[in-house]
Amino acid sequence: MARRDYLLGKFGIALLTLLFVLLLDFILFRVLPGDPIRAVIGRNVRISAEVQESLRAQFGLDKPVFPDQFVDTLGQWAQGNLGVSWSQRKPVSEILISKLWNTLLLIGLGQLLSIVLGAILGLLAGWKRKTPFDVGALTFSLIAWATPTFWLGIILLVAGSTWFGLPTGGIVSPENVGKPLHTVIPDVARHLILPTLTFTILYLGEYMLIMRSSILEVLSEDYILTARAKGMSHFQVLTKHGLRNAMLPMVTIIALNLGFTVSGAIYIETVFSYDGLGNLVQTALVKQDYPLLQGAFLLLAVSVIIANMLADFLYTYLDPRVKAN
Amino acid sequence: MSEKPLLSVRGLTTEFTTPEGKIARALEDVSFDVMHGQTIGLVGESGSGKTTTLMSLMRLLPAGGRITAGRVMFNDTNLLSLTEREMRDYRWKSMAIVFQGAMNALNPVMKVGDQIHEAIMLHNLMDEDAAEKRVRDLLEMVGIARTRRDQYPHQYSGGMRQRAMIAMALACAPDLLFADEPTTALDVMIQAQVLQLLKEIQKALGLAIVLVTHDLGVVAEVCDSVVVMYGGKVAEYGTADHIYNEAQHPYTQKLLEAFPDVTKPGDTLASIPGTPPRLTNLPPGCRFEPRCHVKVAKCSQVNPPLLEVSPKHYVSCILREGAEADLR
Amino acid sequence: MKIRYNFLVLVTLLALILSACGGGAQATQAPTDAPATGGEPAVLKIGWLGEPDTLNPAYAFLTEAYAVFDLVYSPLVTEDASGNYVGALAKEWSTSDDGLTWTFTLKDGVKWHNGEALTADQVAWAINAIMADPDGWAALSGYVGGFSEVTAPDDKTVQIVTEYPIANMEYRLSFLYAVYPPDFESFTTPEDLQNFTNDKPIGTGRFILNTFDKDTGVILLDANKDYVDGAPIIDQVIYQKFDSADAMIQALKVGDIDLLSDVPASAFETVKGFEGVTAVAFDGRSFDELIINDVSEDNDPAPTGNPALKDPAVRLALETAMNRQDIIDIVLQGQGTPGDTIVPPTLGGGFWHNPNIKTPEFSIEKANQILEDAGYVKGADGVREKDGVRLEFRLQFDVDSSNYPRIADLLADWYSQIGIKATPEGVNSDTLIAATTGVGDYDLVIWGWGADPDPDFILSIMVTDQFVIGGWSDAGYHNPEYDQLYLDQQAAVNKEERQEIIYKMQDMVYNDRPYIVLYYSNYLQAYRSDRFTNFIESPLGLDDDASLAQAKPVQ
Amino acid sequence: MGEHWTLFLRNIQEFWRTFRQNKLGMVGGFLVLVATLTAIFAPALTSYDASEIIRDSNNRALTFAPPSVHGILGTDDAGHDVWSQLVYGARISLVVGFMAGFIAMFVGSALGIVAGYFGGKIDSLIMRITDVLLVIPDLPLMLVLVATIRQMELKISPLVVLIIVIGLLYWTSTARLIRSQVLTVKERQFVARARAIGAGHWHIIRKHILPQLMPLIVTNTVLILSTAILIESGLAFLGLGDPTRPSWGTMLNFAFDRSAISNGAWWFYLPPGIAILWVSLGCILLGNVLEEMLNPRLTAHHLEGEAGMIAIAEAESKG
Amino acid sequence: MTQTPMLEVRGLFKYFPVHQALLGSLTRRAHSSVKAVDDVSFALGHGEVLAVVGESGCGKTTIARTLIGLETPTNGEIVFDGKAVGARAKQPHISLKQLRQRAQMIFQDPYESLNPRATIFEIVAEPLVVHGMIKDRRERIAAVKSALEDAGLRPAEDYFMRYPHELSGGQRQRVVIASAMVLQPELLIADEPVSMLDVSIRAEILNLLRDLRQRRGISIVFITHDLSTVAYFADRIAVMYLGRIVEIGPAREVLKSPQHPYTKALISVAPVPNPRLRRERVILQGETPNPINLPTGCRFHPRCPVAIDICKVNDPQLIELSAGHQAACLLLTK
Repeated sequence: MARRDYLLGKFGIALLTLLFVLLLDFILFRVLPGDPIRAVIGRNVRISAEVQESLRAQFGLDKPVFPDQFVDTLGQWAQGNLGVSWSQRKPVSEILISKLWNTLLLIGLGQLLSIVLGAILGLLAGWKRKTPFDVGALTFSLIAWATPTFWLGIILLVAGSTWFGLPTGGIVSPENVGKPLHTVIPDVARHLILPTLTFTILYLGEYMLIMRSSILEVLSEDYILTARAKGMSHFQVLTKHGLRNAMLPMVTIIALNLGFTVSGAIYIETVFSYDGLGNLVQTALVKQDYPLLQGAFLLLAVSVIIANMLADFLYTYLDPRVKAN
Repeated sequence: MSEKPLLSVRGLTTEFTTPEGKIARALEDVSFDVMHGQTIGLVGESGSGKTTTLMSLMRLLPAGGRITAGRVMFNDTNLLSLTEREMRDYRWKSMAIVFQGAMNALNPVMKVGDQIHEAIMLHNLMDEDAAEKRVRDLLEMVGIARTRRDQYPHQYSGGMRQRAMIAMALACAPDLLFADEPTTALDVMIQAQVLQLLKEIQKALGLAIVLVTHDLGVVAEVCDSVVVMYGGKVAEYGTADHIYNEAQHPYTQKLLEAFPDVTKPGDTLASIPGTPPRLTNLPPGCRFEPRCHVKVAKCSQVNPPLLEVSPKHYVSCILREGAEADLR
Repeated sequence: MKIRYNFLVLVTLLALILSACGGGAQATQAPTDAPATGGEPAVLKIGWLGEPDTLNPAYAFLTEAYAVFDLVYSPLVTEDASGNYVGALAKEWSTSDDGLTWTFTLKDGVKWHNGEALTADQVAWAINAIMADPDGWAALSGYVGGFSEVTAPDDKTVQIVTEYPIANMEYRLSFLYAVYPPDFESFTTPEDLQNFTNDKPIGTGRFILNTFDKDTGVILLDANKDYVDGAPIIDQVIYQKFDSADAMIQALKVGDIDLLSDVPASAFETVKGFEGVTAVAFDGRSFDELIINDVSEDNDPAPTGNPALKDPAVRLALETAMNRQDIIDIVLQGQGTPGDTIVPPTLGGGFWHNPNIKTPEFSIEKANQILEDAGYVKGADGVREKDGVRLEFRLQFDVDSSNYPRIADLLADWYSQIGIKATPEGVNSDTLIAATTGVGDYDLVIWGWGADPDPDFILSIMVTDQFVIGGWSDAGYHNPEYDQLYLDQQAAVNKEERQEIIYKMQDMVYNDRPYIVLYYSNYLQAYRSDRFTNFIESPLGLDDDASLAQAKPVQ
Repeated sequence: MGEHWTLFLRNIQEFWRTFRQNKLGMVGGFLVLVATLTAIFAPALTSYDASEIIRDSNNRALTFAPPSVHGILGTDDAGHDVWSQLVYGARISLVVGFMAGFIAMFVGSALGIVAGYFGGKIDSLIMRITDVLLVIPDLPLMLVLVATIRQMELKISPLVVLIIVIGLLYWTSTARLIRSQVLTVKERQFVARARAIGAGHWHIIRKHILPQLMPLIVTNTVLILSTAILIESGLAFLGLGDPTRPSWGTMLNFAFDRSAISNGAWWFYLPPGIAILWVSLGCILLGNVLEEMLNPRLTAHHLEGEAGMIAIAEAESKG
Repeated sequence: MTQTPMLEVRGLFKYFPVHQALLGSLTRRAHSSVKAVDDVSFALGHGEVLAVVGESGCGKTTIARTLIGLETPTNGEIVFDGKAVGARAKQPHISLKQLRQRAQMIFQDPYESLNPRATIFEIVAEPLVVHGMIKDRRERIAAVKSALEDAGLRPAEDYFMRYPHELSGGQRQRVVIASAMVLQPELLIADEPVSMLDVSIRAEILNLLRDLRQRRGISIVFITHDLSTVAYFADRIAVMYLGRIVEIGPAREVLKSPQHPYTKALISVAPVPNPRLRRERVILQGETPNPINLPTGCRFHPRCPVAIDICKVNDPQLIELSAGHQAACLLLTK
């Protein structure tokens, strides 16, 4: 009952956010000066008036802005029609889908590594507070937190390619395109090392900090004392009582962090020419390809909204208190 | 002392290093005995060292705290000479503890039954199924329906949590139960229920209880003997009757006078002016000297030992000098 | 392709997580690229920063597409390394005395990639198709202007009849690829034709397109073993798209890539220093310019350019206050020549470039003096003004180039010293096109051109008629005399006569300054000389068809 | 009131005494101070203008010159003195970062206080907005916003656009934090007491709520500053800075776009990153230390404090 | 009663709506509510101390907060010195602001009820500032000084520039009292003023309050859960259970001969500091029910040791047993 209410509430927020994103995306697209059709017509293209008209109709530009254009646009978006990229002259959705998986791979891998490592190291640092290990972990976290993502990427790119001969960009070597999987996987893995490392270092620090302060908070709770009084060893206390309670803020932060993760992907993919959504966003930005940029924004925002919902759902399983209110 | 005590505390001294690096002497020369099946009350105002005493006995002092002297004999073992690993065996199996705020003393994300179950399994006392049965038995014993085993702490009311805590404390059938302000946050009626439960359990299981409280009324209600603490020291130690009716220490006397009695409406209440000493800056003489209404000049110089003024009645006051040798 | 790739990603993820690489469990169909010769196939990997917009020659505009067309398709004639035209499909050709009829004899034994033999009919069809549907064949229709009829009198002969003599016929023909008619016959509307992606083009060229993977920007080309002039020595060519020049250069350094088709000037010196790498610089055919809004007030819509830009003194000051050598040193790291006219000195081996044009010496003082003399007075904020018109210009540039922001910075800085406020602003090329061609909604624009081997095209960008939407002219230059000279040079079959006309045209454009040509940039390439050798070093590039034909791996 | 002045001095002194003991805090303060002073005294620290082209003996622009050839940090791709760029860049980076940070702090605090104190519908409204903004991925949103605003030809300096967009997007966490703190403070008895005395809303907010929030606001501002500087550098790196007034992020943008890495021009791409790291680390250290000073609650936890016990055990077993 | 009472409460109700989730509030479905105070009436004479006693959740703190206007009553009337409180009351009335000049409240937690960032002077002077009284600086200092000294903090000047955290618990509660007394109020509402204090300090504060009442003749509503304190301090006692007064009467009489079974039980479990006086205790089983869903009939019946069938049906009203002693129990009517 209460859990349902909680989830419904979260769902409401998600819907609200979605609506906001859609409206924002729509407004931003219309707010641009000039006739978007003009810009679609390339330098060397001699397009007939009829074709221009049909394009105009497709973009809904022959109707009043609100509500017709908005409704039309929403309808188009719902069908996956996000317009046509100016720079690539291809449907935006087609471009986005082709890059989505690469980005998911990078983010997924980076998040997984940083969460697992961050949780473990943060747990240890909090447990062994004020020891050299803790001080080291703390220093690392703070520096990682303060380092600009893209710059760390550049440094790792230079170091990785100079000293370890790692590939500097892309996701797969050209000669391997279209090759069987068993040849491609090690190659893709090699290409993933540097971007994933950058990702991991950056978020590892943050998760470590959160886990550390979270576990510190938990360890000062009375039930930890109870557990110790029961005769549990430190390690048992830490794993049986500390970890789960400390994971709760972690889940919240991870969910909230999803948006920032996307930011990380934009920087890292840009630096490593990694063929994903982030790089696409950057390219679209440089080329001032607004349909592509806004489509990418829409996709990213919707993904994060959905992921957030999932995190909330997960949270209700982790924390029994939510179930009751 | 004819009978051999279950727990014998002698000269227990505990110090803390504050974050600023100062040394605070939280306990000094604390001595008392806990007899089998007896309830002993540790009373005192906040900061008098009651809880520190319990934590020292369990060896669960927080960071910066350490026991610098003393002996804690549990049956024939000095708990202070055990390694941490050995000490773990004593915790809960021999001596369990009920904390003050049961809301916080129970893990919020673990089912209550599981937390009790965990305590049993931790000490390998029985197999899973037997433990499971015991969990439900224990819950029933403290007046909680067996069906509520799978609920979480937040689904319990305050009184129920305290009961569950007691059930958990009994899980390994300890010989000694520490109860740290078990009724403080509770309403009078629930307080009475919990005290009654403790009494019943003691009667049924014959365990010894160390009850820590600031409430003289609660102590009078359930305790056989009482340790009055002030400023980290034992001010007076004796049977409940001694303490309440023949109090020797000026502090104890004043404390009793300050306690309002529902049966005597309209009485004037005594108060003790001043504030308890800071543990980082203790007076050289008697701890109570600055607030004492009967002090003499010597009180500010001599730190009085704990002296036996009559059989099983010990007082740490210079004015009672001439009595027998101190408790050692 | 796409589905398989996504699956690959998932599998990779799993494999990495479990750190257990099964491999080959899902063996997908590998492309057939069995080496013709024994041992390791010789694969040449070329890195570039772009990719073809499409493989459909009807509607391809990017140079990357033409690089691929040159390898896959063959025109009748093609340009060689020294700038002369040689036969590709044609064995020999001749012109009638009136210059209106061109007759080409095809080589024997030319085969399509699917094994069919090429016929003259098919070649004629391909050219006729462009003439019949100029809207559809938007990219190539400019090259058939003035053609009246293309026929195939017999199996080996193609005949082209024109309305007027065409001086640069060979040059034009070099873009008219023989496409495989069955691929292109079925389209009924220009849009259908333009939407055709032509992912598996069948041509007669030296290389056969194996794969164009749009997700990764990788193009695989296999050697055509049956090529009429003999198979190339290497077995495969791979084009790999890079998003960052640094990554590409690094790839060359570590040997992931064998050849860079376009080395950024800023990295050329570095690349030169790489071990096992040879970096080559050729005089290029491209230049970058500062466009000054020259659009007539009568234009519809009216131009928005600052009226002061019409003043020749202002234009002269703009040129005098720019240090071309600085721009070359900073932006091109020295890899370029100061620019003057719109005809680069490389065309026709220097034959068409007017050497008599002299640019003014860089001098801030002189520029200031010019403006002072012309009556522009500095205001309180240091910006000059005359008759209420402030010398305050938008300075737009194409964001696609990483050179332009720097040029814009430099220009803005110099101009600020002569009381001109130029505000740099990066704009995407599409918007820039929309703002320039036919409209004139700009003040100053930094942009560039790549010239064709023949000066005709580059001269056409100043013709009044071209200032329409979709036309070539962006400066809005309008000079009837120039327009007439343009027509004259087209018909001037005599080379010297044509040269004279073209010199005159260059003089006009230079002195009127619709463009201030900044520099002619060098064409910079590099390759792993420890792996491959025997390229032809020419302005056509190391990766030109003929060069790749003779390139061979180092043993 | 003289007493108030002495009281103030006493508070400052007390603060300084506590603060001084914290080494990390001192380091943070030092980092921020140095950067700020550098920005303020930029002309005094440089011998070149940021846009000046350095030339060799042949009067040719000296590009990508290593420090051994020119100056402390060599030249960049355009022959500018990197050190001068760095020092003048501090002005841009810090001004943008600080302005944006302060806007975020101000908006966040005001909304947080209003939401927390007044509650009800206005609270719901503000909190829904923060919920929405918190979920939307920040960088893509900013990119879209900045790019669109710029395209609108509003004649606003790109730096102002950056300041406004960062400032107006980063108040949400502050608002949430402040609101939750207000909710706590509001429930405290001294607020109830003030109401019982008859104090009005403004009096309560000013005299009772704000003073409790100040430490949090200060801490949060310092941390927000670090975020704002990082964001600014990121946006500038992606090409959204003002190329004519280069910040550290813009420098890195040029370095990355103009092959500084291939050229091995470490003197071009390392210093701006270190500078960003410098300031943002300074802010973070400062912020964390302030937080620690204000919230000294976690001085120890239940898994600490074993050493003393073992010492005694050993002593006992020996004796 | 010949005199107008200092304070009169007539039929006071205070219900709190139960917080609903976002969607719940959107659908506007019927709210359930916590019935914190449910039809309470009493009067307080000049110079009288009325103790309101009950367990947590019985509504005693809500009454205190409602009296001073921190909560708006759902229904009912509060009459102060013959005038109804609040602008919407009928004539004659006094505003909340006027009431707060003449009535002051003391809170439970002396650690919490002082703004940690304000000096003692600021805290004590705050009521003067808020009500714009005594603008002259010197006079204001004098007023604060005398209030502090009346509260037993001497010399007062030593405390002016100190912060609450520099004071002990007893001193803080004295500051609270000083601040409450600076306006020379006629009514003091004390919400558990000593429950957070150590026993040794408790007496000082109670003595101080008693002293103030004797010297100034102010009336006090004394909210507490502790019967022992009441025994010492109050003239009259009102015992509350689940939002209702179940028994009210002179302190000695209520304590000596309680009439309501709940009062009896409460008195029996009050700890007595002497093991020789251990008594038979009436320990009620279970816990106080949730004030959202009240039991039918007598709200005490589910826990009442002497309940009979009719208790489940009939809701008893207060009946006068002797002069000023009333109790609400069906068994008493028989």
